[in-house]
Amino acid sequence: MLGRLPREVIAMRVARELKDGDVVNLGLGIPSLCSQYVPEGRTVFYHSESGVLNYGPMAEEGEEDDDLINASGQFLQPIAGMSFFHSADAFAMIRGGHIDVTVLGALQVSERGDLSNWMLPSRGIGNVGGAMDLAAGAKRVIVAMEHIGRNGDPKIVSECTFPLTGPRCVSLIVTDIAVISVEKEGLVLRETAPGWEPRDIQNETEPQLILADDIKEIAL
Amino acid sequence: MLGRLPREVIAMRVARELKDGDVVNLGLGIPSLCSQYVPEGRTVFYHSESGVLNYGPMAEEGEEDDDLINASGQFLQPIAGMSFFHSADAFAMIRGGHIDVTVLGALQVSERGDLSNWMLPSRGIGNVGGAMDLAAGAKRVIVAMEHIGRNGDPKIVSECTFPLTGPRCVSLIVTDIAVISVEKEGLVLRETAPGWEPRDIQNETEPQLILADDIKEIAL
Amino acid sequence: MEKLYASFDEAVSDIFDGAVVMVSGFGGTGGTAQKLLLALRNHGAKDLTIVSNTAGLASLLGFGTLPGHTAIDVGTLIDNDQVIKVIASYPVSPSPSKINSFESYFRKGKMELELVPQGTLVERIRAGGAGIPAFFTPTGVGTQLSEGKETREFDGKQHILEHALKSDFALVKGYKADTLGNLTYKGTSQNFGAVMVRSTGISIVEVDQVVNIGEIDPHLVHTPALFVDRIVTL
Amino acid sequence: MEKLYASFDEAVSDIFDGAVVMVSGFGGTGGTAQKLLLALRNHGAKDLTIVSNTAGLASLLGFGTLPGHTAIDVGTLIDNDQVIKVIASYPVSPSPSKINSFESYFRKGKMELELVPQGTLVERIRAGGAGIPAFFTPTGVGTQLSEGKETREFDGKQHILEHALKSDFALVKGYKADTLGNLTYKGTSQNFGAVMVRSTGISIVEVDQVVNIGEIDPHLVHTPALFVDRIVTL
Repeated sequence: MLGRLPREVIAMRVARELKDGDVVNLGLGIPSLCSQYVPEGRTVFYHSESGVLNYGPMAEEGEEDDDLINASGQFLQPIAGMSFFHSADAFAMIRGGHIDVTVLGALQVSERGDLSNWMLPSRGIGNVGGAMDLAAGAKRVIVAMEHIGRNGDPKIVSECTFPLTGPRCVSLIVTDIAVISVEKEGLVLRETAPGWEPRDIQNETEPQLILADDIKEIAL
Repeated sequence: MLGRLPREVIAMRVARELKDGDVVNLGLGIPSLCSQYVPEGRTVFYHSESGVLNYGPMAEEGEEDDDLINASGQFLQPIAGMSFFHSADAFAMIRGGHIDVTVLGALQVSERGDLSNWMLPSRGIGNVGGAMDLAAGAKRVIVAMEHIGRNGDPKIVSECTFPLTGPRCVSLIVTDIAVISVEKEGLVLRETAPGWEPRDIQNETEPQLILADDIKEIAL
Repeated sequence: MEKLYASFDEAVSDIFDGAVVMVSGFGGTGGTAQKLLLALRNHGAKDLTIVSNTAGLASLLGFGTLPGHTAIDVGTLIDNDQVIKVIASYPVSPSPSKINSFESYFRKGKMELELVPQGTLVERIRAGGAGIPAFFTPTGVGTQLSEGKETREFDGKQHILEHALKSDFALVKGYKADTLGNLTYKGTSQNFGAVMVRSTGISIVEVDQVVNIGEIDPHLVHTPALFVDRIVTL
Repeated sequence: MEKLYASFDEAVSDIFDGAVVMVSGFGGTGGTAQKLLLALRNHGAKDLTIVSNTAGLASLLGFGTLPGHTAIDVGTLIDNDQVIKVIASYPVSPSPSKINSFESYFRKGKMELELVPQGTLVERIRAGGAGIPAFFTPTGVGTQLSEGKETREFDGKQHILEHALKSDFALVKGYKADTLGNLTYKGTSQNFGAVMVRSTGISIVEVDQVVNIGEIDPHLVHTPALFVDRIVTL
């Protein structure tokens, strides 16, 4: 059986997409790991819906401050150059196009870049939080996720069957087996995990993938 | 010839309308004098569109600071308990109904409380500034002005002929000869300057005045 | 004119049955007016509509709560059967296996929910305080949260019309207030509170510290005094 | 990533003919980026559309200008024939007997004016930076400034639809900046600048002082660094 990349490696690959000076909002799960792997020499500013720009790493045990949290309720370390603001300003930044990149988890991504990540229909109720604002407002939406669900169902689908977070918003999908970009003509397979052939990836993907001319192995 | 009240006395009469704790925005001219005459024991907070709440009196000569001005470009003294904010917040306060009273000058006020105070049609161009926001947003609009224009024309008119600042916004008119409230049924003459009979005031007023049951002499 | 209240109980004593109450906080204990919420629970007003980012995460899951601490949040009022409707962006537990009181009530049909994207929620509150009755936003277009809403294209992109949100009361946690009502917040705890104080009939603010007039730098005031009606501290 | 520019001239050197340029300040010298305006005059870009509260009051009338000082403001660009349109709330001199350059040009038919109520002007700028393409406001209803605008009733009151305003550049005066771009303003000089930095392609900020990262209290930052593209100081 072919090996799948661990979550940390997915995060490392995503981190390569972040450019010097980018303002970045990281979602829960795999996306939250990206901050640890930003290539040296690049400074990235993290934004959180909780009302802070340019925060530090997670707080150490015993150093937690409940007035310094991220959008997941985790405690942050203060760093020099931070700023604080209220939620109307935090979301004006998002909706107004001031966030260069957001990295989000997903339940499903469609062929057109539609994103579903806020509600499992089986539960009948869900948390939308800031996901729809990020999907609609960030300049670039990158999805970081496992390629298939726990039940083996493809998460990259022709049409999202779960409630949408936003239509046509995703531009890049980084999974444990592939890097796929969303283009006008469809989904383009750009990179594969070591040992994986395009047809193996196609087998775990519902819509037809377009093969890039220069498919590479995922590099970090 | 009957005596007219000086500008200072008009301002004194208006100042009696200000209640303890009121947030007040004062326009140019006679309105700007009101702050000197607030009855003792009442604390009034002054708001200016320039981005300050609770400012002090005009700055003394030699003490001017161009980072501390009111909406007329006059220099203010700092006082304890001030706060500063940007213009979007300054006008959110006005439009959002957080200003209890605004006192404005007028070119014309109509029978229905329509206000014209921003443009002389003869000039063909004018400054609207914050006047329309104040007319639309303040909880109470008081007009302080001379009863008639320099050319002798009534300024309290059946229909404003000058461009409107806001329709049906004025609730009280204080002039150099009368205090008139704007009611559903029309303009009600409440107080007269010493020596002035209601008919004298009617002579200088275009629409028919309704006489209050208890017309008083203007008291300070 | 006196804004300083002697007790939390007194500060919430006129919150009436059926009131719309905004509750500050992102979801954790920071920025949440825990003592005011406790006072409102003791006061007992019923049939409340709560506007809040979450519907009880700290009290159940310890979201944003210091280790070893117990939290009072909107869940405390829901547990006490005081709430009939919640307007929120993050109403339920992220884990379907550990559900909060809100979700139990909701499943029993005993609770109404208006689910609103977080940025739309706070912008609607901001609009309520700024005299803007409605605005167009791109957030939520093409999703089930925009169903039935007016849609319009601007610059080639679809937007939906959203309406201002106001309330009768807001329970807000600040850090420092002067006796006039000028207010500062700490760290990420401005969040919803600094906006809610602007769009409510009566704002009630719980602070760590009340200081004399003049002790807060006028450049550092996050909430100018005119937005603050009542101040209470321990 | 480097935001600190060596000279005012360099900071404005890419402002192109026909650009829309927002200019901070209430009308006086406080909050007006006088050195950037001078640099833009020397740079000479033509056919500019200026968004500004006034169209030149300080340079003509000494509005908000310290006694004995001369002021550089939007009038400086108008005098130099660089401006074809002004979007403002207070474009002309309050005195018809002492008219400003803007009014002379306007009377000659050489200048376009979009007159906007001050609160609507700044809310349109705020909307431009907040991803809100349009909003309803009560300001201006029933006046000549609402002619031709869409009207709608909310809560029994008429409102008009107003649209977001953006620009290519904003010339803004701040007080202190750190090298990341975190910014503070002094006194009443936040006014339009603190909003314009949010709704422009490139924000160029003139400050009195540049300090090291960490020297500005994060609670005191009026403009978070992401809104600031270029910083320049003497």
